[in-house]
Amino acid sequence: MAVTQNRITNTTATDPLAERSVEPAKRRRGGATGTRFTFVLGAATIASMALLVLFGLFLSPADITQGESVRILYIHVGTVWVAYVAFGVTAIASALFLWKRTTSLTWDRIAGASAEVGVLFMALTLFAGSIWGRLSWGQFWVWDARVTTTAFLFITYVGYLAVRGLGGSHQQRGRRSAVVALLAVLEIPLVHFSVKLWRGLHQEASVAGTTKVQLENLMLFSLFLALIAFTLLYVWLVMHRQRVLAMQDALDDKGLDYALAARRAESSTAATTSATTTAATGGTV
Amino acid sequence: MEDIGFILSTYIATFVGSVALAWYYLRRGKRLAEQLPPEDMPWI
Amino acid sequence: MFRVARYIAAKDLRIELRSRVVVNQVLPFAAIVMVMFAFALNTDAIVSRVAPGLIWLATMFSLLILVQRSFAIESADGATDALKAAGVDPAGIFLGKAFALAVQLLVLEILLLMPAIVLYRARVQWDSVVLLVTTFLAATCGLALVGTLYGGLAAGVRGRETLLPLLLLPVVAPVLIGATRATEAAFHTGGAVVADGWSWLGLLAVFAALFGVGGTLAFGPLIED
Amino acid sequence: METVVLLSKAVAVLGQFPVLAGADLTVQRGEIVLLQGPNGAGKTSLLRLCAGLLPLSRGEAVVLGCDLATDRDSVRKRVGMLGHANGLYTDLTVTENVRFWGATVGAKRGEVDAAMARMGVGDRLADVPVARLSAGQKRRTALACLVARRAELWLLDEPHSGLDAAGRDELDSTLREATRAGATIMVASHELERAGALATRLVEVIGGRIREQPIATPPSTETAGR
Repeated sequence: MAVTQNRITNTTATDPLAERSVEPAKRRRGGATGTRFTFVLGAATIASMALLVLFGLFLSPADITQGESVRILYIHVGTVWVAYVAFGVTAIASALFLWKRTTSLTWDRIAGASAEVGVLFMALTLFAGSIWGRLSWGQFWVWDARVTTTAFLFITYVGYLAVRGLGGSHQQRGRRSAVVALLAVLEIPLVHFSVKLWRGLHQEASVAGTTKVQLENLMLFSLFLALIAFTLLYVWLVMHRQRVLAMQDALDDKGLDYALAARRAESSTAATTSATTTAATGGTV
Repeated sequence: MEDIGFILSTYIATFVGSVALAWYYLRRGKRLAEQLPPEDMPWI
Repeated sequence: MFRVARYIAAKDLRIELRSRVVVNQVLPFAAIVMVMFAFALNTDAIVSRVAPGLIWLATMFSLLILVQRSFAIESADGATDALKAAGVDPAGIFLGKAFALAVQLLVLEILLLMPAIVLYRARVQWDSVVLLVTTFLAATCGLALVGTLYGGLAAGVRGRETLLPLLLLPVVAPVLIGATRATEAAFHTGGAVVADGWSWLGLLAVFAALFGVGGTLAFGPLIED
Repeated sequence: METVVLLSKAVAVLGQFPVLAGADLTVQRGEIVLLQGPNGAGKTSLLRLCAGLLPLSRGEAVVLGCDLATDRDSVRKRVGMLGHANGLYTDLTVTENVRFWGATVGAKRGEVDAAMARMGVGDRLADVPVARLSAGQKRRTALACLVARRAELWLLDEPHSGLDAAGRDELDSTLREATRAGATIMVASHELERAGALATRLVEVIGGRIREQPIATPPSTETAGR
């Protein structure tokens, strides 16, 4: 790009590169991708997270059977909830992108943003879940159907993000990744069902049965708090990511304008020498 | 109370992970905004 | 669509007959993998206990190679472009290539079963032959359909060798589980009985049907540029 | 006269690079248009765009009455494209290849045999695997596949490369015959002497755009006077 830019700036005055000197966006609260709404949302997220720490770690009581480790539950349930919501949103947005009447790259970007946030929360879920498993079952990992399906979801969406990063035009990226996201919707129930059937035949009781938690009012409240806090965080992250992706795409399109100008300049400089070019290529026969 | 390390580690990992992602998005947004005119950012 | 599928499948199988890549290269590979499993697991009792799983694991690794090969044929001399330029129905390409792949896989599996019976001391009773045959058919169809679907996506992109396993292996996990359990039932390993196998066969059939329909619809948008 | 190709400010992108930067071109039925220009000028991309292989990013493109922006699929069946690669399966024989590509458009046995005879790969080479052919023989086979496909618009990228004198003559007479039968042809070639004699029109592609060249002085005389 740098080379072509130099070449352009000294050709004509009407090329789009003249618009290149863009006024930087006015410095506002919440950065370039923030609005008043996301600022309020972010503040609410931070406040509810602080409340969650307060209630989850200090105010809520320990469980009778689980002891202190029940406090992990708030994190674990919150993150897994967000991860599943995120992948659901990815699937719906992908379907809307593929459907001719609602197709828009915005849906594709929402799908991508949501999957990215979902993958992070899925990783956190697996981490918190295995710690919880260590404390309540004595194992970091059990071959429970739900646990295994979660791990597969994680890997599947890592693959989805890899497909998004393959390159090509925006439309191509959107079509490819939307199809992969919908195939994941096909795949996950099959994985879950097969793992469930597998464990069901080989192990009498699922380990999940031994982790019954009697939830007191204050614990229930903390759990709800966790769901709210993580949902707010999810919305904030996806909104910002979606805007960053939109800017990235817009920048790619701008890059095309500059590249077009450069390409056209190639033809206008070559015009004067075209006669000699013809003779030269003719001579090589 | 020997589980306190385990419990705290899940909280810390979750918050560090979320903040890292949020910070990355904001920084990336700021950098891109410098190269784009305001009409490409309809949410402003 | 089926006319297209027929000539695509005929073309792929004819190329395989001429080049014999499956018999000369993939089969030895799968066989050596099975021997390596035995080295890693060491004890005879364990090996014969896990024999069904090892057969299907070896099949899955071979599937990755066969899928790569199936799409390397197309991209070697620009035939992918030529197929697109000829406006050949993508659904037909998908079904044709999947069928050819299924035939090659099936041959491979049958040839793998013999060393497995010798090496891992698996026993096949006559009452389980029906279950064994149907399991192999259903599992192979599922594997070939999914393999072709993701192979088409990965074909022609950079890093396809690494992308394909990442996408494909999580998806075929149900086939690995289902086919292994059904084969265990057929071999009577670990006290399994033939009756256990039929529910797994159902899973394999559902898998093949879902990805058959899904792939036929999805293959076009997936390979479009 | 019927317009076969109509491009207006057509832009096509490969990766992030605009291979076509606003190309304008009109081609009528029955024309043989020669595209010339330096390497990387966009000749191949222009042909691929017309074949429906390259997505149109901006501008308009109508080929054989189909709008390429919305409907690339229906163009493809009616267009024959020969790129740098031959698109042959090297493990199959000549006959099997031509039959396969003929089958994609439902060509009959007789048409396939005629196409092979036309390009001189009919009898002696018919059952030889393509892997054992020379580069020129492969090119002939690829052209036979194209002939068997009976396209309405032929897009040829360096079709003469690798062909011997006899092959070039066969190609040229095949192309002339095709245009008499109602086909339209666009050829990208560096071999001006050969292609220039064939072409009814000369077009220069530079920097992803198109410039008309007067055909009044055929390049063949130019080289002859040198």
